[in-house]
Amino acid sequence: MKKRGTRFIGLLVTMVMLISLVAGCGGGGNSADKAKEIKIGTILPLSGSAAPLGKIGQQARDMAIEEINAAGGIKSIGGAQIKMIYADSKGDPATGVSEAERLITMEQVALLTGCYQSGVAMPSTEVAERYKVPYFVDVPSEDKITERGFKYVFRLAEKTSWRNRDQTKFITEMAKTYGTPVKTVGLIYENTAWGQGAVKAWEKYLPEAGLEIVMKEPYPTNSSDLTPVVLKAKQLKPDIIMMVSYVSDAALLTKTFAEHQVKPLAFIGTSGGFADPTYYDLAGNASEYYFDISTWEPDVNRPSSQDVNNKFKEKYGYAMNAEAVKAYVGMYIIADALERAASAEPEKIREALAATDINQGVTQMYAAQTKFDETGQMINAPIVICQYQKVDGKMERITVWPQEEARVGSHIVWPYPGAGK
Amino acid sequence: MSKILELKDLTIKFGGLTAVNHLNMHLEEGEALGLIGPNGAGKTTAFNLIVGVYQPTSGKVLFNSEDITGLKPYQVCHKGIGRTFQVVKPFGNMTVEQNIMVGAFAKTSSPRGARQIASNIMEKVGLQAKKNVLAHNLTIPERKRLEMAKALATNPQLLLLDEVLAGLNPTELEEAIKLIKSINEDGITIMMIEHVLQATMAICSRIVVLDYGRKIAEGSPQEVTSNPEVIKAYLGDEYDND
Amino acid sequence: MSVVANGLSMGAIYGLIALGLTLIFGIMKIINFAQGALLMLSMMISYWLWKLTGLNPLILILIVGPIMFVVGYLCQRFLVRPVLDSEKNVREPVSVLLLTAALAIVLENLALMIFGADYVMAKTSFSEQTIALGAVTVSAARFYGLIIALVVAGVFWLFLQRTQTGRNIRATGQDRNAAALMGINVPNTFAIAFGLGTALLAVAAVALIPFYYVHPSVGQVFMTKAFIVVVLGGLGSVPGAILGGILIGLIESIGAQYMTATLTVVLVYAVFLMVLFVKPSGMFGSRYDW
Amino acid sequence: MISIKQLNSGYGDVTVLKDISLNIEEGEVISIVGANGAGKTTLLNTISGIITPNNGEIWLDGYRIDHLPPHKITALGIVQVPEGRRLFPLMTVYENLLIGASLPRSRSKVKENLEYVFELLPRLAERKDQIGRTMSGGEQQMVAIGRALMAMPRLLMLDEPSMGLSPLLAGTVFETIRKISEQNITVLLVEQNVKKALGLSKRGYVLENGFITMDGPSTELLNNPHIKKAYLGL
Amino acid sequence: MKFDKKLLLLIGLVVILLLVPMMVTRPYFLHVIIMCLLWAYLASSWNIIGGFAGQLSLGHGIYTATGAYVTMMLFNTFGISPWLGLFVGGAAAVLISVLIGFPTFGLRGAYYALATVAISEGIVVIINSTHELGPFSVGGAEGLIVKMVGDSAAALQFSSKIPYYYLILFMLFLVIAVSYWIKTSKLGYCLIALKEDEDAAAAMGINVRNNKLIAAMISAFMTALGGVFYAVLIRYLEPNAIAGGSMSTQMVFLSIVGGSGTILGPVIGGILLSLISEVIRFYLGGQLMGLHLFIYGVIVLLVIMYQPRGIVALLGQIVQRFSGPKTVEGGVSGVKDSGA
Repeated sequence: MKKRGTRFIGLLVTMVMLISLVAGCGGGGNSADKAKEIKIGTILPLSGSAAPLGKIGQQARDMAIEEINAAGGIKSIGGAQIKMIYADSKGDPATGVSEAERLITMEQVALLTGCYQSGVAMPSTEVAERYKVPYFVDVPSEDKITERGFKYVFRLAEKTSWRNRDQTKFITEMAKTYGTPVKTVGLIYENTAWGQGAVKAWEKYLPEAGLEIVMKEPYPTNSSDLTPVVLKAKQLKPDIIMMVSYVSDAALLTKTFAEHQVKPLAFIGTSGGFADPTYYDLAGNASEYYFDISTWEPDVNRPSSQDVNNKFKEKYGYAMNAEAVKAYVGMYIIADALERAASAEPEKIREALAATDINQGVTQMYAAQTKFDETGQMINAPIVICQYQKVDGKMERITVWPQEEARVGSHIVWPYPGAGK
Repeated sequence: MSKILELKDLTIKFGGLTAVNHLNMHLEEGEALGLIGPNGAGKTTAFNLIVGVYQPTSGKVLFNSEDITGLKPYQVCHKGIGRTFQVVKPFGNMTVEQNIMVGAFAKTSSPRGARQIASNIMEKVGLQAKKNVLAHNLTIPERKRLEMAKALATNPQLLLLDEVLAGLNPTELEEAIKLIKSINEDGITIMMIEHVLQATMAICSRIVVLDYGRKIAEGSPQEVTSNPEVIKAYLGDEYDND
Repeated sequence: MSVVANGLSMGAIYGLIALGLTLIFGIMKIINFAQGALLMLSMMISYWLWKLTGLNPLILILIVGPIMFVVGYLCQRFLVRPVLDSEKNVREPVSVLLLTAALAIVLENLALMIFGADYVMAKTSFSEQTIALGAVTVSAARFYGLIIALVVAGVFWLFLQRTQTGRNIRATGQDRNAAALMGINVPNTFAIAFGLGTALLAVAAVALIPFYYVHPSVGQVFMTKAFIVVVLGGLGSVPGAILGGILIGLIESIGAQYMTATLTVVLVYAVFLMVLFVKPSGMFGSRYDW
Repeated sequence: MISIKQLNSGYGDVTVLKDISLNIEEGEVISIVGANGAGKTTLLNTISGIITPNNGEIWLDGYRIDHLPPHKITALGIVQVPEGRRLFPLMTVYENLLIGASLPRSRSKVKENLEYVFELLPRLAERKDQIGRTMSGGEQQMVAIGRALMAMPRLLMLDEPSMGLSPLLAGTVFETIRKISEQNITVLLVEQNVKKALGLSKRGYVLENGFITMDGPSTELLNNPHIKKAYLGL
Repeated sequence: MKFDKKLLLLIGLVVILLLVPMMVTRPYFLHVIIMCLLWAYLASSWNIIGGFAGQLSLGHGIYTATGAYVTMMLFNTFGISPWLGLFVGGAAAVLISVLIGFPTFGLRGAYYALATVAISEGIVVIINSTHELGPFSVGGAEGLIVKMVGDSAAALQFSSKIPYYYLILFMLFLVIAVSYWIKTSKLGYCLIALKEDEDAAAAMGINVRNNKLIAAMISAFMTALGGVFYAVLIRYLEPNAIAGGSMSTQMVFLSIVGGSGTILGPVIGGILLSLISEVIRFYLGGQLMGLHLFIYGVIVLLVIMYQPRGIVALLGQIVQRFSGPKTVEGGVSGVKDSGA
């Protein structure tokens, strides 16, 4: 009995020590240079399976912030410098929430941004809403993020369903242009929030366009083998195969389709894995003539696009991807809002963000006009379709659609060579 | 007196080996019976058949005229049969008192009641001084006592003792014999497997001898020890050479 | 038919991964949760060696195998053994199980720190070739994988049956005290078994890298499957591991033709549970093993 | 050859053997008799190194061998045939025998040793490819002894070799042991069959409750009234 | 006198714990403390079956998920307050524990562990693929969003962290009380006995399977409550996060590192380890990828290697050293009743 008492003291002392440890170390950092510094909290998956995507997002943001700061910071706040504070979500919702709490209450950031995964964005935006701190969602595309009536959430990315809408549009247009009637579609998607969201949208748009879904095949993420799925597609022979995959599965699917000589009219990816810079490394020549949907491409025919991408390449050794562009452009939109808010107060920033209307400058590389509707959703977030083609024997991702944003001198290869045989 | 336990034609085969072979025997209420035989004769297997660890290939076990064949060990325990293990199985990380309380919970659900029962039993078997010692710190004779105490705590009508006397020195042996006798005098029927013949004879009024799973002799200690077949089984072919 | 061919080739690789697991379990009665992480490590090392030297992956086996043997040997010697010793009298050494799970976390994150999180794949000369066997097309890499798996499993089985070291390993698994009394150095045999179980992963890794990507969490992809294979085949049984692997490969492959690929995962678990409840010793395990 | 001094040994915190001292001369047959639980097996396991003694010393030819791991002790020529045979149940007779020959010393002489074992125990030659666990108790005992012989012991320790065997088979086992002892192999025999054991050995020790309570020439022990009463049922 | 001291200490501890929200004003810290207490709570709930009864369940994520999903589906669809829903969620978890327990408790050791892994992984896949269940929206892989109603005690939604703190603190006291009750009651004796030796326990009249089932049911119910708390705190259920392997293994790690089978071990393990991991992530999260998890793994490794009985045993030794020989009494080994 006595022992139990003493043990309680031990426990107590340790607990108090540890609590004060956290409290002590956390509180120390945020006193100096406050006037000249605006903190932006960024939540990214810096560990776990999505870590590489978090990393490229971080680099794009760093590059933008360096530029903004070098150009004199936020002039309306006396040239205040922007300071990025990165937090690791591990891709886990609960960690995302706890990091949002920390960034807002401890670091007292003026604004939150980031996330990558919709699964983390959903609960962490809710935290921001509760604290009335603006949350600039640059990449996550889950429809619901801006459909919850939140006031402090702004999204730069397109909604997931928009991509599927435009994919459908693309298919019908191609069918007409090239005289290849399309009747059936096969859907292959990872069994995640993203995949299931895409299917919902497809099920809405594809039948509307008179297309029949003959195959609906979810598979577990990071599969060890996707041959069974491919063989099923081979048997059902849909005219078009549409896919939602992260990079590992995207590459596996592509290679396996080639192995088994599956040849529909077209393979269409839905960004993600198909847009990953390592996709081609993994999939090799099998990726030729695959279509992918995207919001930005290095060759996209938009102002500033080439310059920024070249700069990024020089700095980090590889090209940007659409997510990186959104992250990069997002920083400029935030800077613009800060400039107009002339304050680091969250409420002022929110108002400024809501009033955003940019139609010049570096954001052109993403969209001609940047403007948010009353739900905080970017209006007319851009969508392009590109195709893997060989140029001078080297595989490239070529923007082919819509016409006006396509790479100059490019052409579409439709249908997939050998289709229908 | 009535038959408290009856084994009818009990047989069990493991693969090709018939460990207990058409065993017929019974116990009178209140008696103390010894089960002897060479190593591997099937004594412990017979115990395991009675308490339900094994299901017999054929045959029946009757306890108070009720067929208990096929019951699970815990059910057999609740019917009123307690047993000890040849290789003692104390709950090593529990104290002596807690070990005995586990048995006592077979008859009561209140910790207080169980503690009371445990206390009585510790007194009976002489383990009060070790009440708070963890079982794995006990000496061998103490473990044997604990083993009996645990079985007693379940308040059995019939107690099966599997070599509880092995490895005791003469003084300890005498005390243990006294203890078993007094348990028997308390009205608990006893069936014991034992190698120490002199002890078996001191306690038991009747002895059954097993060899190769079969009963080869039965009777008073004197009858059994003078039975030539028993001597042969026990002492090997020495008998022939003598 | 393609479905079956694919099930076979993938299943053989599962079997190869499970082989090490079953060996370690069979000998030491330890479930090694770090098996997946060690596979990842093997794949990383194989990939980088391939990348730096451009050697044929098959030759890599001769280099990576010994490296992984040493890794496994050291793991057992300096991590597992001390814990095992301190739990000598515990029937089910739970701490060791957790130790291996913690080791998996450490290894995965170590790899993340050293190699980064990128997905990589070795594109060898045969990576994109296919082999046509009648109407059936199989990718060359997978076909070689199947061959390697079967050959290695066969060689390994012969090793266990015919060599003194192999027999010593089996004997130690069946009765470690009796083995010690026969002059077998039991701790050393444990370490060798752990080393071999790990070295087998190197073979699986080399077979995998031409057609499967490598990244720090790749071990998790195969981990649970390896467990299932091991139990299906019978813990501790070499032929069981290979046949169990092939069975899983076939279930996945054939099952996916009748249901979604996601549900085949559930099917695999269901089959696993059924075997576990009906015959816990697995298809080839002996009840004397456990 | 072997000398044990003031040995205390046991499992965990429990001391089973208390202050054991004994000597074994080269070429002798010694038996250790005692009731179940007296500590006989513990004594063999301590000599074999399976159990590390709490204190005390074990010497072999002037080398201290307590605290050596079991495989090193076996390598020095002390080989135990464990209680209950303990064959490798999933291996054939032949494989079991080969395991016995896993020491470097005996590996080079596998052939001769196999010949010797098969000559001594012809039954094993017939049953070469049978799986251990499918054999009868007597055959298993033969395999266990043969397996130990493959390790070329200088000291062979047998733990209850007649346990569970019919008198006829037990007789065969004892006869085998006698033959082995004629090969200049020292034998340490632990038995419950006191009469048989003492009949075979020259000297014996009586182990009771962890202590050696008596020792002396076998004939003397056999005639000792205490032994007669306690162990021979007379 | 001694008793007074102990009582005083206990009261002091409770008062300090009750005052924490006054001392810790930053919501982030409070949030971290809440998460630590939640982990302590979950580890303690696991401990009832995993520690006391020694059944290594690696699939307890099923129960957090069941509690959270059932309660929140009832709330989202019918507006049933989580206060009522939690009983339904708990009951559902109990039902599942029985369904799992019946076939699996015949299995021993490693097989049982593997069976729980397979069952829970299978269930994660099923949740991921289920969008609707009768009138309820499950959300599949997209997860279940808890309907927002603003500050409402009935819906357990607060904008302040303080109510959550008191709620989880109460739950932690509850699980400690339940653990204490189990440990000192017939059930506890039976569980520890069957953990030590199933055969001996059965011979003493213990129905091994039923006792395991009861422990599993209590453990499942308590774990499900933890899931409900997670749901109202995070307000978003992502199948992999609430039901997946990391949820399941985390409970086991915390409990064993703390000292499984004791009452306070899992509490201490849960608080200390999640605090440490939070601190590591706080300092190192944004730096070298994987470093913080690496360090976390190393800590767990070291504890398992050098303090296999858990931190609680270590604390016990330290306390004993400081408080001198007076605690060594009656030959009872110091570690025996650690945390009892």
